[in-house]
Amino acid sequence: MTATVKAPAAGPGPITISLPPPRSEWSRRAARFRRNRLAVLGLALVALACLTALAAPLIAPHHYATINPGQEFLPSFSPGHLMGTDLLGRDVLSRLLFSLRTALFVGIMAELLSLIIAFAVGLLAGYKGGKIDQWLMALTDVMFAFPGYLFAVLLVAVLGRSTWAVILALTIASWVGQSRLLRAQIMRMKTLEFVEAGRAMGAGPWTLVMRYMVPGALGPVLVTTSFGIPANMLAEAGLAILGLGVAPPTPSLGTMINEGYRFVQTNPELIAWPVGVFVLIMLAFTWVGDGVRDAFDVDES
Amino acid sequence: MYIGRRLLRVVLCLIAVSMLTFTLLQLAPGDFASIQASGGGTVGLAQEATSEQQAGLAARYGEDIPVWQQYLKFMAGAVTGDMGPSYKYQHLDVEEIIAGAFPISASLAVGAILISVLVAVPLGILAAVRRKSVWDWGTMFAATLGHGLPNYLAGLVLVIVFSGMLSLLPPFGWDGPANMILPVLALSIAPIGVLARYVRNSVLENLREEYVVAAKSKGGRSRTIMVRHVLRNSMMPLVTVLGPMFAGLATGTIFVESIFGVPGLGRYFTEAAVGRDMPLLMGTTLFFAALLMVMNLVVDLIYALLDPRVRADLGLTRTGEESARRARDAGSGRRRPVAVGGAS
Amino acid sequence: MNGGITVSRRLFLGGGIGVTGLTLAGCGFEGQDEPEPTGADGAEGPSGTMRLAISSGSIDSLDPHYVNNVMLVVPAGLLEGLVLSNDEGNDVVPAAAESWEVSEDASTYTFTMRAGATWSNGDPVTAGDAEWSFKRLLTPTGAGTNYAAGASSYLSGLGIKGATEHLSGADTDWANVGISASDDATLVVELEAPNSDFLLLMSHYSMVLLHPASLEAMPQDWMQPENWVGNGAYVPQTWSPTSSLKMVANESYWDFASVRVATIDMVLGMDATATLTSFNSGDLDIVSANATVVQQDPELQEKIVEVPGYGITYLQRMWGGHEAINDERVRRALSMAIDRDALAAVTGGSEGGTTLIPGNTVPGWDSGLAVAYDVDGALALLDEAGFGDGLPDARLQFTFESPWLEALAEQWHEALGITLHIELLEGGVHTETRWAPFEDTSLMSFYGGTFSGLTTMSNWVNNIFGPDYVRQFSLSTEDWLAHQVIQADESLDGAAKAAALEESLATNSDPRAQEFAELAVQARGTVDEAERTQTFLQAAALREEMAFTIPLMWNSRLFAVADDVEGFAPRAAPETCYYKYLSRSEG
Amino acid sequence: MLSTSMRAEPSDGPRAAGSAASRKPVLEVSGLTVGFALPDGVKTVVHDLSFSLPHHGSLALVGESGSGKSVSMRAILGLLPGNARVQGSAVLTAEGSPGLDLLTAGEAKVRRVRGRQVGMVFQNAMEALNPSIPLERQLTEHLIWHGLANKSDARRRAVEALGDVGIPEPERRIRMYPFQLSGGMRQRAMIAMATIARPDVVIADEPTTALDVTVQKQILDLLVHLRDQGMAMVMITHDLGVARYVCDDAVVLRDGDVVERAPIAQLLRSPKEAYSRSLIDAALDVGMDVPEREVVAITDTAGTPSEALLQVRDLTKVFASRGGDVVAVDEVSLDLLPGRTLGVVGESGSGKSTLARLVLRLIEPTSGRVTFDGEDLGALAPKALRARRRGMQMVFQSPYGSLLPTHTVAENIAEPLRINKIGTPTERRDRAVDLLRLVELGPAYLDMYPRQLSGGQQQRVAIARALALKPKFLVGDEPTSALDASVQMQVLDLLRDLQSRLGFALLLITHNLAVVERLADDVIVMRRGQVVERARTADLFANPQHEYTRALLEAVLPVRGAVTDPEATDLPGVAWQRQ
Repeated sequence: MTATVKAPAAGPGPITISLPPPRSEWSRRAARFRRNRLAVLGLALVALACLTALAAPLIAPHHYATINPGQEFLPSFSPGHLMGTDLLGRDVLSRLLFSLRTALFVGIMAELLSLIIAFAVGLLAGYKGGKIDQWLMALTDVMFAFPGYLFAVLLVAVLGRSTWAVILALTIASWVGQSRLLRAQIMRMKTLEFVEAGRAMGAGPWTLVMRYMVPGALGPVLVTTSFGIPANMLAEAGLAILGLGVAPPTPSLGTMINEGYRFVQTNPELIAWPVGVFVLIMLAFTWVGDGVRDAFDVDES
Repeated sequence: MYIGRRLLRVVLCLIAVSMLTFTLLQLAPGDFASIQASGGGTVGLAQEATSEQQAGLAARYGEDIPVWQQYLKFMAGAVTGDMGPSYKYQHLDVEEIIAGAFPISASLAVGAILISVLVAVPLGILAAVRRKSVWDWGTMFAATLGHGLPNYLAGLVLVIVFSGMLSLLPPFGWDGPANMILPVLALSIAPIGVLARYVRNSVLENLREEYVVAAKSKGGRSRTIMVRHVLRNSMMPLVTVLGPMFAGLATGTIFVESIFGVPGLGRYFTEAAVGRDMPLLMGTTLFFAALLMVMNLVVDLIYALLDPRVRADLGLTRTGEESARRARDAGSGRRRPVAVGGAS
Repeated sequence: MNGGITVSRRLFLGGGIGVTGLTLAGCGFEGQDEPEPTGADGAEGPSGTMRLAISSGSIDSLDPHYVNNVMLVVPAGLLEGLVLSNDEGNDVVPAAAESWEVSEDASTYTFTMRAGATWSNGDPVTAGDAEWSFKRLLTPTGAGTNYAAGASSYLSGLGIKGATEHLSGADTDWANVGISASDDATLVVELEAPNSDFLLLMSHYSMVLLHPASLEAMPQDWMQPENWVGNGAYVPQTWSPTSSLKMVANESYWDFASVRVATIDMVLGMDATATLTSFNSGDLDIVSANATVVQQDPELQEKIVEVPGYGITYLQRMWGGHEAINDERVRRALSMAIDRDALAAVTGGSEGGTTLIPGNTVPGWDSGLAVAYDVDGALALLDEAGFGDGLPDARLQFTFESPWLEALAEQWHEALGITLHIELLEGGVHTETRWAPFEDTSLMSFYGGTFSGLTTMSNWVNNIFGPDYVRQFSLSTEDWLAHQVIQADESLDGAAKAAALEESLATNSDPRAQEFAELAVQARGTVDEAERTQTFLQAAALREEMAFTIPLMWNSRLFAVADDVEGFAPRAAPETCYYKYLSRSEG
Repeated sequence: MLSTSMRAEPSDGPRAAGSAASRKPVLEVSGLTVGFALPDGVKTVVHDLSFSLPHHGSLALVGESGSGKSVSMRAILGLLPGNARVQGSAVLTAEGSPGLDLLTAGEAKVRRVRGRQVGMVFQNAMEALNPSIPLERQLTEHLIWHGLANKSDARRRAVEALGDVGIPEPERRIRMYPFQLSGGMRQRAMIAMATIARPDVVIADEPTTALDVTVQKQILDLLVHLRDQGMAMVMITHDLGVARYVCDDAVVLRDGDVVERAPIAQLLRSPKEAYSRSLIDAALDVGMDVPEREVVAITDTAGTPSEALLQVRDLTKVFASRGGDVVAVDEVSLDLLPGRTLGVVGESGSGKSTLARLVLRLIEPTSGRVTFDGEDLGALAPKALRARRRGMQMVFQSPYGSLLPTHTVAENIAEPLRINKIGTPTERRDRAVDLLRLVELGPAYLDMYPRQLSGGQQQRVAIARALALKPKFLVGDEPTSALDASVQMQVLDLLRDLQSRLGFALLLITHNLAVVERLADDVIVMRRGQVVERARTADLFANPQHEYTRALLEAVLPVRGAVTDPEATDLPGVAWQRQ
């Protein structure tokens, strides 16, 4: 874009300058993200995983719970069962697809919920400061020191084994860290000039926080989020082993890994597939996280 | 002064944790006596306990007094170091269980942390120095892999290789130092992944600092600068990760404990939660919380030892001169990166 | 600290403890100073170590009056009762009692204690010790008997005079209970009626003898290994409740001469896959094995020892829920629509359980009792009951994941078109909710359970799913709630309450349940074997007909046993085998 | 290759010592071209730079930010990151040794040069000193690396060096960490670090930019002293006054290209290039001709307090801090009449910025009262206060930092309207166009993002935003101090121009006396939270009363006018003799 503008009166008369096209912060960040090839690969994998999970009912060759008597423990690459069957003769591929659905749902929902809590607590503590901050931080201290496992046990005890119980348990375990991060970010943002400028213009607390601070605090939060989702998936697998995971017949990566673990010596592919998928997703999210870090990195050389 | 205030906070926090635990325990369905009467939840029984028997059970487990009295009774015991016998392990007092099992868990944790640090720090540095090379990519790939692999699976693979195939190490038990090796290895795999990433990012961050250029402008070799300047500053934040990581490892190693038959604290805690063993659950929860907070305190103090600025911040330096100056210069100092991400 | 968790304390200087600035209190390894018994030559005394991993849980206690994994180890070697069961589990051999006499009317047993038998501290084992132990078991309250609830429930099967009344608090005078030590060597037990199973039941794990002096002196610490006084073939050496119990041969044991293995190392709560791995590498000698895993491993199959008839998996109708479940035809139809063999196949180590008595092992069982797999018949029954258009959905609460749950859901879905909602509840929640009326009236609700016990008819009719159990579950929801009110009524004294409860059951339960109860008691008292069996079967048939409890599978236990292990003769009892018979073959 | 010549008549002292040797260049750079390999190709930032630095010479690299002056010097020492692409030659000739081309010599050889033959002083000592290592080690480690001293020797020299740069109690200070020193002390320590090995050349990269003027003067005097001791010096600066004060010769850079090379006196007197001239013309000096401002909306120039738009009475702010409370603003009172400008001058820590924020009630005062337009601001509820704020706006120091980076120029300018719910989006955009014209920017910038604008343009946008609500009162907190010198004056003149047209009153916070002189009607001088002097602007410059004011005035380094020769520095223990 080229435009002729009148230069400042004090300057040496009108000059023609060429302006670069407007480029928003977000497109700059996107460009920086794109520059990290692994991040792009990771994002593609995550997108693929999400699509696959969404389309699971359409693309799964069998129903995940269909039991095929007499077809138990078929090896991988058997006709009709690409990844073989499990101890009930259920199609491993179909179960894996639905597991992905569960895992992503649990991972993302738990992260979202903990983000919501973290935003409420972090913003309130960071913005208000003072007594409110002290109380909220004391609360996070207590929650931080409280064993998350106990919460999981008691929650599952009260709510029964269900996807939502798992999500809640994971949320409770992870909101503390996010809250502290957000609080720190908000405290940092509070001293920035454009936030002060906002106040000077007469912006109310809501505008200040949501319009001025949150976008700036987003970078580190997004990074932890992209690491938090696979961490939640990992935690779900851990809960599943303790018998606190998602309830059957809903398959989850955790239960599949668990079940496969029992047959690791005799039918290793039963565990190899879910672990493989799990690690791949973990890698993908990690790469995305790195890319987000790059995208928000102001110290770009 | 500072430490005193922190300790006070720890105590208040512990009280809150204990109240929270106790309340949750009261709210949760099932109580120890009825679970026990039903055969510990594992064996079904033909008959429900008679009311006399239940009364006996209740009296035995101190559940015949009002709830708040139960709480105060336990807390009074906790303060005096006598938390009474566990419901489940009636021959052991809670403090005995902790005193017996914690050193075992802690020794595993110390071993695992040592190994992870010894492996992860060089890996992370290598990845940072050779940024965007095969080294970097490979290390980070392996780190993520290690982090993502369930540690019980890793444990089993270790057993199969070192005990089954090579017959080098005992697969289970707790009879001697040889028993430590496999669990420690299994426990260190995930932390290696976490720490390697952390070290890498921290080193990269420090390499971008102006003081590195300044040191180079004085004629330092890259390695000298790395060792004398960068590493020191990059390793400081590591301490903040290691503290909670130690607390986590020293308390939550249930899978590894059950694969290697290690009598650590994790399984007691799990059994207490499942069996609603109030004293044991309260005791272990409080212990975990205290350990975590004390570790955090220790971390802060170590940090202060390492970082003179924090030392001044905490008011641990002798003169008021610097503090006053700091107050004036507030804002001119660089900001510390916030520790990102959870450990275990 | 004393005991179990750490025996020897050695300051373990793990590198880095200094580095991190942590001072650990010291980290104890167990059994470092374990004396390796001498006498490699087997003829000269016990030698070597045998490692067992047959418990997936912890051993919380060594008190035999405690129902838990304790029953895996205490009767197997640490404490001995008056009699032991034989290898087949169908008769008894003398143990703490040298001999016994049965009265003419078969209702009085006079045991003579083994002369010269001593506790591990040298005290003689007396009839008084036995009486003291049984009294502890039967006293409903008090610190010493706090675990009675579990263990003593098996006692009603013994039919000892006054025992049930004493246990329920209806009668508090111990003199009215038919157990008395007439002198140090003689214990007399009087029964209410003849009981063919009596001696076999006396081999039950809760009937072992305790050492009164040490229990009284150390109410909490008596079971610490260093305080232990026992009369079994082994005494505990180190005990870490969640991970291991090591036992060494007891030199004071009366039959020490036949004990071959010096140390029994019971590994606890170890991960199942890791257990098998260690077994394969030769580090464990006897381990429990998962049937499904065994099926996949031909090599392992050759080392498997199976104990059939170990127990039963069943569905229990819960109170409340959709009223359809109160229709007997519906319950029977549901039962008929189950392909039990298929369930057993996916679960492994089981066979289809067609009755509430594990017919594959209980002598006298009759296939006439069996429920047939008959989907058409089930549909016809439903039609008859007015549910031809379809049944409401069902719900099943259980405590852990098992393949049969989903298989059952599939079967019902296919046969009857209903969805079975599986709810896995945490143990404590399950305990609290399974006997409470289920509130959602749109679902028929069941809970799943397993029972195990001696393979006698009497046990499976009188004791497991016994008269009170069946009568209680035949109560309507309202009557059950009323029954519980009586149960919880603190104003009633023991005797009055017992009477009121009996009244409640006798009048409100299903008439056939009442009939079942009467037949069961009658059968136990019948001396003639054929007639007795017939009466038991008659009672059992009534129980099956009502179908409040639906049998699913008869379970077995599988053990993988190393090739050189001898004397492992597992029975359908928790303790499985007696350690005193274990040995290692030469070469 | 054109070589800059020495000053015609060398003065006395060591500098004159060996004039024969001194003609030989110690550092000769030719054809230096530096680029960075970026994903979308190599971006050249320095193009064909050549100069020659004689022994004992001093050269200023002058240019605005982004002109490549710092990059070029780092390139010579091989201090750039791995993606830098450097061409040309930079021959270093130490006395009595053959020349070494630093760009081709290889890392091992260049490393031996760094710190020993060439020392470098960085802009921000806080960043360039390792925060967690005591001064002693940082000062001496390269002596040991280069084998110039053993440990105890090094310690002695470190103490000496600290003394030499004028740090009192060097024995004690040497054990301190960088953060424990004041900014000026840190910069001195850094100079000591760069010169302890007695290098032939010192490269000083904006060594005083981050410092207060009085401290700047001291540091520059120290550098001059070093120069006089015979150290050749390359000084990177954007400030012609600084260059003039310290250096003999200058190279003017613009966007990586050399614009002009000349002895600095000559450059300032008669620049050959238009760009050089514009730089010189744009430089702010005390005592310049100030264009007349047409003062509107003031009827009574004498002004009585009762008519003041803004009344501040006994305003005090105490910050709690470990190690005691800090009184940032100490009972300050002032009056500002409508349409007038009050300058507040002070160095960092004087409390002037806190005062600005207190006046707008962005922070709560500890005590005291602010009355705006007859209303006590302290008594207002938050909502009412926000409404009041329409009439009072602020222009911040950092033009980029005060704009919303994620919003366009139009959105930023319309932000106050949006916040105060004035107008429809279209109306607001139209208003943004008007405002943009007002600050002499065209509508073409409307959809740009702040990052895409130059600093001057950003500040214009910030001013436009501040004017959006037609405030009666504007606070300018160092509104030009973050700008390149060339645009500083433009922005100031714009402000003055706008003030005469719109009639707002201006509270101008600045550390720069020239800025005050150009804009303010009245001035107050603040020091450590207190007002030490208040006067009509003209009076203050003509006849400063307070010694602090005088010190401030003396620290000014003019670009124009008579050359005040650097003071003969009188430092303790100075006994530097070239070996």
